[in-house]
Amino acid sequence: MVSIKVPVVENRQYPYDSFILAVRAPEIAQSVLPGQFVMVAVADRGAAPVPLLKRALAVYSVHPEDGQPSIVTFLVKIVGEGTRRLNSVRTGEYLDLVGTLGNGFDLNRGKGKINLLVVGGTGIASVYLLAEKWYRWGEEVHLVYGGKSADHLIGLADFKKLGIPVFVTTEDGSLGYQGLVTQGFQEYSSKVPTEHINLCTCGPNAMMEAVTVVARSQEIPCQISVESKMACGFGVCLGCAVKTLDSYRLACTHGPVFDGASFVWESDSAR
Amino acid sequence: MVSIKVPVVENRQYPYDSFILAVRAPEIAQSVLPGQFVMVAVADRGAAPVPLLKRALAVYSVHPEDGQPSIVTFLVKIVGEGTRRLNSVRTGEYLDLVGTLGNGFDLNRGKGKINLLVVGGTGIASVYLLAEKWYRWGEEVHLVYGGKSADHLIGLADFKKLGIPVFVTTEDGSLGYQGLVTQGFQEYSSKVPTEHINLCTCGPNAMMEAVTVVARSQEIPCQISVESKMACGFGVCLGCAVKTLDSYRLACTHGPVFDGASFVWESDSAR
Amino acid sequence: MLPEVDLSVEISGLRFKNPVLTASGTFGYGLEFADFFDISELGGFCTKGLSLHPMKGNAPGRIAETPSGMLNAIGLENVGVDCFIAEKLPLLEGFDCLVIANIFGKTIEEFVALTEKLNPHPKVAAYELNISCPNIKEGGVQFGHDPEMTHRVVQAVSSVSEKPVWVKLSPNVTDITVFARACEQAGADAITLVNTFVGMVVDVHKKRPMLSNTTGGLSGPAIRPLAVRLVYQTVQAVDIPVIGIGGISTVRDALEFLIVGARAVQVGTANFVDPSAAARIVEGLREHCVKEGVSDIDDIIGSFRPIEEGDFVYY
Amino acid sequence: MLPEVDLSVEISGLRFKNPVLTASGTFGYGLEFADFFDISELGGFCTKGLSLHPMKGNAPGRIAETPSGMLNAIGLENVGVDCFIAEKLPLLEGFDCLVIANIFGKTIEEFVALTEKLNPHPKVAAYELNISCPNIKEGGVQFGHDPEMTHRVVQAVSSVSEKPVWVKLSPNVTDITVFARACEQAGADAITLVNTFVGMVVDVHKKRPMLSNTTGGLSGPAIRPLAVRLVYQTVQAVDIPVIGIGGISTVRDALEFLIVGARAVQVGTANFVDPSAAARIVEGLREHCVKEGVSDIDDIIGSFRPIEEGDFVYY
Ligand SMILES: Cc1cc2nc3c(=O)[nH]c(=O)nc-3n(C[C@H](O)[C@H](O)[C@H](O)COP(=O)(O)OP(=O)(O)OC[C@H]3O[C@@H](n4cnc5c(N)ncnc54)[C@H](O)[C@@H]3O)c2cc1C
Ligand SMILES: Cc1cc2nc3c(=O)[nH]c(=O)nc-3n(C[C@H](O)[C@H](O)[C@H](O)COP(=O)(O)OP(=O)(O)OC[C@H]3O[C@@H](n4cnc5c(N)ncnc54)[C@H](O)[C@@H]3O)c2cc1C
Ligand SMILES: Cc1cc2nc3c(=O)[nH]c(=O)nc-3n(C[C@H](O)[C@H](O)[C@H](O)COP(=O)(O)O)c2cc1C
Ligand SMILES: Cc1cc2nc3c(=O)[nH]c(=O)nc-3n(C[C@H](O)[C@H](O)[C@H](O)COP(=O)(O)O)c2cc1C
Ligand code: FES
Ligand code: FES
Repeated sequence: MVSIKVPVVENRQYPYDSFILAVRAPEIAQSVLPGQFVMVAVADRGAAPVPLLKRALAVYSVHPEDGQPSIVTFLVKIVGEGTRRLNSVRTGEYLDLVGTLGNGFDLNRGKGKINLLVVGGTGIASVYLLAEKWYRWGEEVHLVYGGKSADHLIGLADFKKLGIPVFVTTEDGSLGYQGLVTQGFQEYSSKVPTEHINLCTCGPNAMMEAVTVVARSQEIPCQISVESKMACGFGVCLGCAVKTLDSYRLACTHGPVFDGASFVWESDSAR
Repeated sequence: MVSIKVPVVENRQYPYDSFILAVRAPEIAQSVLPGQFVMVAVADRGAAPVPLLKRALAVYSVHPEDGQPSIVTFLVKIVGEGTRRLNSVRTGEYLDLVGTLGNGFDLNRGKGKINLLVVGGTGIASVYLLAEKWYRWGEEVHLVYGGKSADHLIGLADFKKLGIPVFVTTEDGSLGYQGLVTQGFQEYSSKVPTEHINLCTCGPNAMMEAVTVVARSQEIPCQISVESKMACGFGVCLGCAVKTLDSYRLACTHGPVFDGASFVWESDSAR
Repeated sequence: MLPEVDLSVEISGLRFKNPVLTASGTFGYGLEFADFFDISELGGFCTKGLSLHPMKGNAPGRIAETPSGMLNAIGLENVGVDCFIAEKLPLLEGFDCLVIANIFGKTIEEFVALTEKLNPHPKVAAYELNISCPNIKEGGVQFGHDPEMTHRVVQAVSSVSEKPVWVKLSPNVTDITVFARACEQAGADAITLVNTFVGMVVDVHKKRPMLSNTTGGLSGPAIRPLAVRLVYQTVQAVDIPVIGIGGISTVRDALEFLIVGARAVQVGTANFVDPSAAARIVEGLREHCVKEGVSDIDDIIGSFRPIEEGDFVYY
Repeated sequence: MLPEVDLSVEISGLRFKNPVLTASGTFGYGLEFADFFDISELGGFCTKGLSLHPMKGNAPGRIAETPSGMLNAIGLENVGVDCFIAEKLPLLEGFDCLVIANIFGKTIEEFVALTEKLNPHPKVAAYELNISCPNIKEGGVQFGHDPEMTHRVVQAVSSVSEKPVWVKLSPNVTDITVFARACEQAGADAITLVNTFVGMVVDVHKKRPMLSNTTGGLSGPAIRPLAVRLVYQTVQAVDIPVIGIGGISTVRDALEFLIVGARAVQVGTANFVDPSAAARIVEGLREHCVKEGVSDIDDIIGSFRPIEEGDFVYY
C-alpha cells in the first residue's frame, strides 16, 4: 500500500459524462490484481479541500512503458462533485493516490469454467483486468454488458479487442438486445449448463441484487463487486461496512468483491 | 450592480506569483470608476465551494472591443487559496463577478494638482485607471512605485506607456532607488511644494499607514484605498468595517477609498 | 408550460407565497438586493436585527473565512428601530413579500418596547426574537441559554404583540428541545433555528484572534448537517411550526430541511456568495416539485421516512 | 543542518516526543499506517475505542460526506479489550510512541473493568475515557451530557487506574467548562476535546437519512473553528492539561490549538484524506519553530495574545 502523487498522462472524454484517466503509477501498475481499487483525488487541493475525501476507483487497465507495467487507467462516470473535479484534470497535472486496495476477484474460481461477466454501466471498470487475466490464462470468458444506449457502453471496444464474446443489451435498443442487462443475463445463461457458469457481476446495486437473486436460485457461484461510501479505503475508518450473512464486513478490505451467496441486500431483510 | 458570469480571455503569469486576468465584461467595463472593485470567484464551483466567499479585486484596466469598453483586467497576487484558484483558470473558463463596487477615488480632488500616486506592490492594481483618467484630463500625475525587486513591479510598463513620470524604489536596489516606497515618497515629495500635492496611496497597511502619517504631518491631502476582509462586497454583511475618526465605516460601500486624515490605523489608538 | 405547483405555506397564520425566506443579517433591509432579483419572488425576508437604539457594532476584525463557512462578530450593528420605521420600512411597501422584523433587546423591557414600536406598522408581518446572538455581551445568549429567561422574554413579547412571534434559537445548547418547548409554552407562534455556532480563528503569526471580539458565529455550508439535525429534533418536540436555517445554498439543501419537517427555510450566508441564491432556490423548488410530480409543497414538508429497527441503507 | 528544536511536551506525567497524536477511531490500532510512515515519529496515538466485549457496530450507512467534513456513525465497532490485549498490543511493542487506550463502557462498572484489564500492560501509557460518543444509545453522551455522571465515572476510573486518566469531552453542550471542571475535580489528569458534533444528512430523493443511525458525528475541517474556541475556553477553566482535537489537517491548524493553550493535538479525519497527515504536521511544526526562532515548543503553547479593550485588528 502506497500513498503517492502521480502525473496524469491522458484524460479522454466519452459521451454521457464518462472519461478515462490515465496516470503514470508503476507502483500500482506492477501489483494490482483484477477487481482491486485505488483512492483518488486531485493533488494539491489545499488545506480544506472540497470534496474532502478521496474517491474509490477500480483500476480499469494497465499498460506498459519501456516494457514495464507503468500506466494505470480509471474509467469514471461523473456523478457528483468528486468525479466532476477529477474530470477537469489535464495532462501533466497530478493526482494523489492511495492503493492498491481491496481483495479483488478470486481468480481460481474461474479455472475450467464458463466465466460470465455481467456488467451494468460503469461497473465495466472493475472487470477488464479480470477478463484479460482469464483470457490470458486460456479460460473461457463472456461479457454481458448493458447500458442505456450504444453510446453508454464505454470500453466495449477494449473487450472486443481481447477477442472475448460480448452480449450487449441497451435499454433503447440502439445496440444488441433491447432490455436490461439482467434480462440479457437470463437470456444468455439459459443457453449454458448452469453448473459450468462462474459469475462475476458489477454495476448498480439494484442490478447486482437482481443478478444475485437469480444466481442464488440457480445455485450459480457469483462474485459481486460492491460499492460503499468510503472515507479511508484501507480499513481504519470502519465506515464502509456492508452486511453479509455472518457479520458486517468492510467493503474496502474484506471486499469490494464478496460472494453473492452470503451478501445481504437491503431488500433481503424484507424477503 | 450586476451579478454575472463572464469568460476569461487571458490569464498572463508574471514573476513572484502575480498574474493578470482579462475577462469580457462590458457591463463592468462601461461603468467602472477608478478605484472601484469587483467580487470575483471561479464559476461553477459546486454547492459548497472552497473557498466559500468571492474575493475583492480592483479593476486594473479596461480595454475596448469593437470600439466599446468590454475587457476588464485584474492584476492579482497569489496570497492564499482564493487567489490560487483564480490563478489556475484558463482562457475560455468562466468567472462569477459581482460589481461594480465601492466609491472609487475622488477625481475632482486632482484638478490642478500634482497628483502623486504612492504605491506598494499589488496596490498598483487600484491606481492604473486613476492615472489614466487624470492623464487624459491633462492633470499632472506621478507614480512612486515600490517593490522587493525589479521583477516585482508588475504593470510598471503600462504606466510608462502612459507617459507619466515614474519613480521606482526596490528593496534590493535592482531598479531605481534602493529602499522602501515610503522613503521614495519622502524623497520625491520633498522636491515639490507640499501645498500642490494631491496624494493617493494603495499598498500594504503598514506602508499606507506610514504614508498617511507623513501626509498628515505635512497636511497633504491623501486618499487611501484600503483592504478589509469582505463577505458580500455590497454592504449587507457589515463585515468589512474599518475605523474612522467619526465612526466605523464599510470598506465596500463607504470605501475602499477613504480620506487618510480621518482614517484610524491600528496603531493610531496607541499614539 | 410547467404544471402549476402550489409552493405556498402557512406559518403562524401568515401565508407565504413560497417557503424561502432570507435570514436576518444577511439580507440588509431587503433593498440592497433589488439589483439582483425582484425580492417579491421571495416568501419573505427577515430584517437585520433591530435594537431600540442604533448600535455601531464591534470593532474591525468582524469576519473570518473558515472551511466551507465563515465566522462573524458584527456585534449587531444596526440603524435602530426608529430609523428603520422612518427610513427603511416605507421603501419596502412596494414589495410583495412578507417582512419579518428581527428584534433584540438587552432587557425584557427593551424587547417589549421594540414590539410596541413596530406593532402599528402593517408592513411588518411578524417578529423574530433574536435571543441567540453569540456576539454581544448582554441580551444575546443570556436569554437564549437559559430556558427560564427564554420563557420570560417570549411571554412578555407575546402578551403585547399584535403580530405572530417567532423565536430564533441558539444551537449552542445541550438540548434544543428544552428551549423550543419553553418558547411554545410561553406563547411563541413559531421557532426559527439555527443562529450561528460559536467559533474562533487564530492568526498563527500574530498569535491573536482574527476577530476583535475573539469569538464569532459560524455560518455557511459547514454547519448544515448540525442545523438539519437540530431542526429535525425540534420538529418532533413542539407543535408550533419550525423554520430551518443553516448553510442552505442550493435547492437540495433547502429540501433537507423541508423533508425533516421545517415549514420554511431561510437562506443566509449563501446570499453573500451568490446574491441571487434565494431566488434560485425558489425556482429550483418549483422544478423539483414538477420533476417529482408533487403539486403542493406541503406534500414534501415532513415527508421524512425514519429508519426503522433493523433497517440499513446502501447508497 | 536544522537547529535542534525541542518539540517534546509533558502531559499528565508522560513525556511525548512531540505534541502530535492521532485521534481515536481514525488510526485503527496503529498498525494500519505502517505502510505510510514510521509511527514512531508520532508523539502518540489513541486506539479505536475499546469496550469490554467486542462490538459489531451500526448497520451500513455509516458515513456521509458533508461540506469540509464528514459524518460518522460507526457505532463503536471494535475487537473488544481482550482481543486488543492478546492480538494488537504485542504488535505495538516495537514502536517508540506512546499508546493511549481509548475506552468506553455502558456502565461505570464497565469503565472500571476495562481499566483493571489494561492496568497490567505497560505499553498502554494512559487511558482516554470516551464519555462523548454521539452514536451509541448507552454509555456515550449519557455520561458526557450530565456533569454529575461525568464526575462519577471519572472518579471511579481514577480510583482504580494505575495510569493517567484523560477524559474526552462532548462538544454538544451549553457550557463545556462545567464538564471540564467536573473532570478535574474527579481526579482526571487531562482533558481531550473535541469529540464529534451531532449532525445529520438527508437523502432528498429517498427522503431517508444517509446514516442507518439517523444522526452521526461531524468531524473534519468544518468543525475546526468550533473546536478551537472550546479548547480555548477549557484551557482557561481548568489547571489540568488540555489536548486539542477537531479538523486539524495542517501545521497551521495544529498551531491554532497550541497557541490557545492545548498541550498537544490529535489528528483525526485528516488521516483518511492523507494517511501521512500526522507525520507531515510533526515535520511542519519543527520547520515552523526553526523559522520563528523558537527552540522549545513550550514557548508556543499558550502564547495567545488576547484582545484588549479598545483593540481592533486589520489583516
Ligand atoms: C471499490 C469501488 C470502486 C469503484 N470504482 C469506480 C470506477 O471504476 N469508476 C467509477 O466511475 N466509479 C467507481 N466507483 C464509484 C465512485 O467511487 C463514486 O461514483 C464516487 O465516489 C462518487 O463521488 P462524487 O463526489 O462524484 O459523487 P457524490 O455523490 O457527490 O459523492 C458523495 C459521497 O458519496 C460517495 N459515493 C457516491 N456514490 C458512490 C458510489 N457509487 N460508491 C461509493 N461511494 C459513493 C462519495 O465517495 C462521496 O463520499 C467505485 C466505488 C467503489 C467503492
Ligand atoms: C477593495 C479591495 C480590492 C482589492 N484589490 C486587489 C487587487 O486588485 N489585486 C490583488 O491581488 N488583491 C486585491 N485585494 C486583496 C485580495 O482581495 C486578497 O488578496 C484576497 O482576498 C486573498 O484571498 P486568498 O484566498 O488568496 O487569501 P487568504 O489569505 O487565504 O484569504 C483568507 C480570507 O482573508 C481575506 N483576505 C486575505 N487577504 C486580504 C486582503 N489583503 N484584503 C481583503 N481580504 C483579504 C480573503 O478574502 C479571505 O476571506 C483587494 C482587496 C480589497 C478589499
Ligand atoms: C454576517 C451575519 C450577520 C448576522 N446577523 C444576524 C442578526 O442580526 N440577527 C439574527 O438573528 N441572525 C443573524 N445572523 C444569523 C443568520 O441569520 C443565520 O441564522 C445564520 O447565518 C445561519 O444561516 P446560514 O448558514 O445560511 O448563514 C447573521 C449571520 C451572518 C453571517
Ligand atoms: C470514523 C470515526 C470514528 C471515530 N471513533 C472514535 C472512537 O472510537 N472513540 C473516540 O473517542 N472518538 C472517535 N472519533 C472521534 C475522533 O477521535 C475525533 O475526536 C473527531 O473526529 C474530531 O477530530 P477530527 O475533526 O480531526 O476528525 C471518531 C471519528 C471518526 C471520524
Ligand atoms: S473505507 Fe475506511 S474502513 Fe473501509
Ligand atoms: S463586505 Fe459585506 S458589508 Fe462590506
